[in-house]
Amino acid sequence: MTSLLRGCLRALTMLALSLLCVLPTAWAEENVGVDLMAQLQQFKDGSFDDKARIVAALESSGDERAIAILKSLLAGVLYYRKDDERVVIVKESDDAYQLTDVLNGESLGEAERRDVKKIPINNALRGQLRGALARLSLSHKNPAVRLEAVKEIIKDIDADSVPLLREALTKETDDKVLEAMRTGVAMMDVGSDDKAVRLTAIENLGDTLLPEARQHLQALVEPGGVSDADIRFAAAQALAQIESRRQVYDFLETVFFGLSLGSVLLLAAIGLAITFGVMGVINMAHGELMMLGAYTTYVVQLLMPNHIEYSLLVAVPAAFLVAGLTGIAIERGVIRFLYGRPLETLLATFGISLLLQQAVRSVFSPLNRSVETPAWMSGSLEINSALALTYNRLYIILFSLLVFVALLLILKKTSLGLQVRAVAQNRDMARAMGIRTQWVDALTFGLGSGIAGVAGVALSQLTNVGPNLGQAYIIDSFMVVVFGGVGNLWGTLVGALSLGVVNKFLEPWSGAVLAKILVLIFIILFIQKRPRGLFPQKGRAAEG
Amino acid sequence: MNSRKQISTLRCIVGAVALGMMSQWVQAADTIKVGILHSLSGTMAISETTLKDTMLMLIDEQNKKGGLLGKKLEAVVVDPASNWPLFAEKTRELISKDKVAAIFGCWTSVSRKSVLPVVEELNGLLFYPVQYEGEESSKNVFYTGAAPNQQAIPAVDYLMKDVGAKRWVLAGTDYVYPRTTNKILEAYLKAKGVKSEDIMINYTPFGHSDWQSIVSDIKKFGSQGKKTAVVSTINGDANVPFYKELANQGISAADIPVVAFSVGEEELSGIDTKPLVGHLAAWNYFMSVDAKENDAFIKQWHAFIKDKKRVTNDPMEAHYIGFNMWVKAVEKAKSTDTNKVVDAIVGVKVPNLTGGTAEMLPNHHITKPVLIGEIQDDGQFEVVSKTDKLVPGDAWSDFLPGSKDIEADWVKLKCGNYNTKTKKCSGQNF
Amino acid sequence: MNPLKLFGNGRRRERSRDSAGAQRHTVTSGEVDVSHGPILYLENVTVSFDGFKALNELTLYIDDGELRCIIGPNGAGKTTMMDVITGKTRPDSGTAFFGQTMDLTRMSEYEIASAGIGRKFQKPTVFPRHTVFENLELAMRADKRVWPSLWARLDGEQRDRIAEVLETVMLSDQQTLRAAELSHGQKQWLEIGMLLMQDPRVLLVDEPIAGMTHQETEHTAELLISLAGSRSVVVVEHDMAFVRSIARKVTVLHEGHVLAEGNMDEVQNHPSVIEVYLGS
Amino acid sequence: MPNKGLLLRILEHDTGGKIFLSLLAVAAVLVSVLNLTVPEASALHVSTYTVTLLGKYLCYALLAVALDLVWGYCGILSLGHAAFFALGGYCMGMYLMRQIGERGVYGNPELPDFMVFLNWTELPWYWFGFDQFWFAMLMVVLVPGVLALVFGWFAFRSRVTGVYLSIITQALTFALMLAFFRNEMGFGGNNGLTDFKEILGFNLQSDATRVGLFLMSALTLAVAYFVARYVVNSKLGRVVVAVRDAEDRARFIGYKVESFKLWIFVFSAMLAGIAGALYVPQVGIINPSEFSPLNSIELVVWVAVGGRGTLYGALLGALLVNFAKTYFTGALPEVWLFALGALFVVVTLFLPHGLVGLLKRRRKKAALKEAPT
Repeated sequence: MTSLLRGCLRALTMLALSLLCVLPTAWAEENVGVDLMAQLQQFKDGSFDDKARIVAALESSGDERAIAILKSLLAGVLYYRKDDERVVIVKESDDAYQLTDVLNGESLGEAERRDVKKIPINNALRGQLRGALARLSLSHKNPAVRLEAVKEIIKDIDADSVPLLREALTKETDDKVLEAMRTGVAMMDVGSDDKAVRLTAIENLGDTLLPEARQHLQALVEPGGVSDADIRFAAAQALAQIESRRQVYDFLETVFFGLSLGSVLLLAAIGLAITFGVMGVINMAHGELMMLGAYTTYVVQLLMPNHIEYSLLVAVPAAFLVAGLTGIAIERGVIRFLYGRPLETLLATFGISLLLQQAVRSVFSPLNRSVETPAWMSGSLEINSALALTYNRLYIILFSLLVFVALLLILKKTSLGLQVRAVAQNRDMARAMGIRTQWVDALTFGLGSGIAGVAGVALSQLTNVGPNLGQAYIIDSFMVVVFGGVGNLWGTLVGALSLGVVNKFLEPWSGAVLAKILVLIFIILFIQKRPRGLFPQKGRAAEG
Repeated sequence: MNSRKQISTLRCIVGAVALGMMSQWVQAADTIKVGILHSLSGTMAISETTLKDTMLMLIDEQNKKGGLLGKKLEAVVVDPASNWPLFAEKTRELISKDKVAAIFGCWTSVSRKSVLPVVEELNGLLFYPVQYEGEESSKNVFYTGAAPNQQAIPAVDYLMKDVGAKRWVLAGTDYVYPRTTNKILEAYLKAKGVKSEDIMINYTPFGHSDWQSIVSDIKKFGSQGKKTAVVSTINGDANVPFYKELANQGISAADIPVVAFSVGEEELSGIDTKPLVGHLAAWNYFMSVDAKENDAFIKQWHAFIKDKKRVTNDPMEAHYIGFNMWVKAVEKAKSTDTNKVVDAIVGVKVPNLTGGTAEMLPNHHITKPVLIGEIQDDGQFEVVSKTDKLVPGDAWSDFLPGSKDIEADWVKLKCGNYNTKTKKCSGQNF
Repeated sequence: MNPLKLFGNGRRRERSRDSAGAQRHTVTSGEVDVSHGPILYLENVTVSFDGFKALNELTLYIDDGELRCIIGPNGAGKTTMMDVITGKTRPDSGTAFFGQTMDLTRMSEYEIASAGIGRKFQKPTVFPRHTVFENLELAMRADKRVWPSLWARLDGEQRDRIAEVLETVMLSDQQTLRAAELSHGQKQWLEIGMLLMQDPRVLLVDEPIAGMTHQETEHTAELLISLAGSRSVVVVEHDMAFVRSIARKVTVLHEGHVLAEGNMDEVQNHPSVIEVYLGS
Repeated sequence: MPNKGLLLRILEHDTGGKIFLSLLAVAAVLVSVLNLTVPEASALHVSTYTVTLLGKYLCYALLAVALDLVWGYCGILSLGHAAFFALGGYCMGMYLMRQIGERGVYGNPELPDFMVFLNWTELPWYWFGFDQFWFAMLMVVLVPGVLALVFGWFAFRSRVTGVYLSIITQALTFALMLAFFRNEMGFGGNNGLTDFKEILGFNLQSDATRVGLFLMSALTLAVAYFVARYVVNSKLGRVVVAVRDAEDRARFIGYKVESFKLWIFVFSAMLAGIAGALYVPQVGIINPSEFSPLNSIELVVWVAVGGRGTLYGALLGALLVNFAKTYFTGALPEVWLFALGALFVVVTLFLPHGLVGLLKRRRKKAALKEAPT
């Protein structure tokens, strides 16, 4: 649920950011309107350089509408009508376009896609626009926005934006923003003539991890940098300091990557740990159940296009149901006739996986489906400018652990769990004790499948939602379960996470492909040595 | 199509030996058969099904115009099921059994490589619509997609001049097209004075989905002060997670622009494009191009596929060009005989969809404009640069040691890989 | 149903430990040294499945050629004892010797078998899809390595031997039937027949008469008695009447160790035995 | 070469086998005659396309027989048999590559084209010798054989059985696939090996050669069938079945189960390798997707459909399923995966003994009257 909170928080900042454009920053003058009109007309057919000029002009014009225009230009909703060449803001409604005049905001009704022409911008222009908007938002009341602004400015800092920073520094209260601003100023100061200023600047830069800071220091020590020995020395030290700290964070980063890869494996495998580990059913259609989960997410998003933020929260239970029910259907329809014949089960379920794939192809077309990422899941949590944890990975790690714990509780605490374990250990005895084993089988399989579906929701945030989604994971997840030890959830947890981390530490020197191969070979050999995995089931029952 | 079904059913009953008779019966029908060899199932179905529909549409149109040489065109659709040996098998079937006049098909290089010997052996015609690595020119194959010099090099030029990129990441899926393209680019960049420590090359397996480490490496590589750009030859499925990771790790197009050679409108239709805005792609056609041929083509496509949301993309244009060239050549030669068509088609000019004309060159590649587009949030591309004149496709790259001495010319040399040094023509299957 | 049953991968912990040892140990049959009398030595054998001691310091000697009955309540460790002797289970501690020389704890099942210890399971296990004849043929003492069995052909002598055993186990008329089609009793017989084909020095017979008619039971009794002398026979049985009918010496197992030993009467009057069997 | 009497003795009690082999012989002769002698115009002409197609089927049939040996008779469900097939194929492919010589597009006498444009300067060591036919053929059986030996030795020794084994065999072929996709491996990466010119000096594009290859496949299949039949009829075969049905019992009557499993596994792997070697020159390409786990599982279904544990059932299954595949992918592409998927389910649920299962039951009854071997 932390996810929801953070989600709202981020949503807020978004909102704040968008409020920005309506804040009046200067007084309009009579002639500006005319002036603007003139410039806007040049927008449509001017070269990118012309546009750059116009943007600059608009920024300095101080007209409050200017900001709105810049924003819409950046957002790429600024068009002009082909017939009367009038510059308009376009709002896309499913088929047609809604036009509003850019200056006086009056509605101009609808238009066909090909009646209007977008005013193209390129990356250079985007950069400039961001910079402009940033400079205009240094004094914004939300520190997050200010931080973004400062960072934007620092990216390509120049003499004339430094005064802005200095001025802002005096009023700044938030530490993070302060650090950023100081860094920005320092970047300029390392170039100053006053040696003392330079040294302090270098010191400041040494304390931050901003890559830009490092570059400025690099520039100093590089041959043909500065002649002054002390400054060189100071810079070199500062650099060393930065490097050593960076290495630590790089290590942490790799661990995080490993864990997140592991968490994906865990999600993929944990459902299997139930069907395969507890029931002994080889479900080759497991991957396709995940695929169903992913498609459920897609459908949910289709149904609630205006609440993407919450779509995942809806999708999780939905996917659980869809996949779970499918699973129960499979169990009742096929698997129950094959208990005690694992190899046959394997074949039958493989057939089912083909059927499911082709069914999805026929229903949703073979093309991948685009599943949107809610705002609160995109972007990353900046620990500092050297280490940033991407939110989607972060949430998926948390989520996978959540699922794991939930499953554990179900199996250990609920009566269903009790019955499941009873059936797993001695089906006849269980039946004798009045447990409806058939019912338990169905539910257990449903549970495992449902979890697969939930995993699918997570995957939809990481990779393609397409008919082949399942195949990519099935082998890995079997590997994890077998490696961890069949019938042992903890084994699955440890197995998944460790495999993930190992993989990530191998990757740098072996490359992605070789890493995967090595891990596979390792598992194959491992199973030879310990055929029952990391945490084998003990006890006479297991002696079979 | 229909008669083909009957054939197959019959074949199923009568069995292999009777097949001979079938083919006789087929020849009796007075149509010109056109083979369509695109995977309709398996992993490649994602991209290839669209091309099948495109061909059906084009053939449909041609028939409305009264067919060809007074005969109706008949499409013969087969499904090689993304299985490379099956491509060769189906080609053999199309040419020797169904006696098709020409085949339009293939997407991946390997499928083309698998088909090539068969087409040459049976002297058929193949029109190959996808951008590829070059290093090939066959008498029987016409390459209507881009050669590396019609996509990669102009894109790099753009990044150098207009974006001012100084450091380069060449990221690709580990197969022939990226490998070759990156080799060419590496050579080209070095020729332009880029130091090798400013070039980072990275290969990943097909459908690679965990991009965390690689993207963070790119990020580090890009934070060394010099403007950095990524040239992506990453294949199909791997792109979505790649771009998602880029966005999540906060790499915007403004910081490190990515120019892709395998990401078109169709691929984008499967991605949430908001985070991608500003990243680039280099193609010879974009759906967003303003040209009356294009508008007409799109209208036609939407009418045919009965879905206003469906996009058009570069390989579709390639088929459009290829098909029209073939039609023209057949009319010119007044026959569908392979050799006549091969002779007739070189020099044929047809309009492309971007308001220009495409010409078939003696090396069996065509002339194309090169467009650089920026991804917009509506999944379309905004053209930001266009080569002022048409670029002729170059079969053998001048930047590869192996092939810089090799030439392809089917008019004068009558050879697809003529070594100007040894004055020898090698590797011909006839 | 227990997944691990399905995977048939039980008991592998023991395997991985011993297999190395098994490699080092080559044994050709018929060299059993019984100079000191006993042919089987079990000394202080302990086997425990996490905590539960199936065998507890069990010490037991079987003399060459004797017929020994072993009785005891369920869980007394009878079957586990056989597992130890046949190498199916490795003891946690203690020693098991076949004659003076062969350390059973370091030999693998097939080595023990070819060394001359035959075993009949509690639940009759034969090769269901083979004919009765083939079952016996497979069991027959012969070179059982891979390549030889690829070229192996039956000679007349061997055929006679099989025919002979078929007679003994009264299955001559069923020899072309698949074992799966036999009755429970007949399966018991077939398995005994397979034991005979191996012609081992020691026969371990686990509940031979389960599911047998009265006549069959008597026949079994005769057979076992006739076998004794030339071979050592160890019979585990619940049916007291049967035990009484064949027993020379009886050993009572309880909670994994020997509770009492002696002839039937001695054992039955043994106080602790009475205590254990009280009511049963 | 076994003499005629022996052949007949081997096929004793194997009606299915007799039928199949006679059909095979007839088809082989008929097809090649109709292809070579009858003019193309004639209605009776069998096109080279058909010949090659049938040739391919025969290779698959051989592969199916190989799998049936381990699965049907020994109960080892290998989901990695396509790997052995592909390895055999690669060995043959490497030979064919070397035969191209300087007729490659770059005209390099030593290096295959893909090495040239990856700027490789010399042939990697593991390519040496493959210009010799005999060496290549040796490798065709050795490479898969050795892999099977090493893998099996580990697996059977530590008593990995049942589903575990299936899963790690699948992992094995998956790992191999990833490995062969890598261009650094020097096997042409995703494009694999293709554009072959000639085999033993015969032009691969001439009809005669294709017919020759077809006949070769037929012959190999026949011989392999005889050998396989001999093996399963031998005492070794009976032991293997015994291991499948009651592994412990087999141990306790003195058989070293591991060795028997290993033997049959390696033997089967070699057969698969040979099948692959015959397959490659006929389809004209070998690439890593041959390793894909899907192929192995499809192979399993051929055997399942035909009926495992009978050898000729495997043949039947391989031919039928592939014929159906050719038909469907031509006629109604969308349906193929549905059909295949349904096939899996139906067969496992309702035909545990495959198509010949019904037949087989009758045969069992007959077997009762026959005298034991």
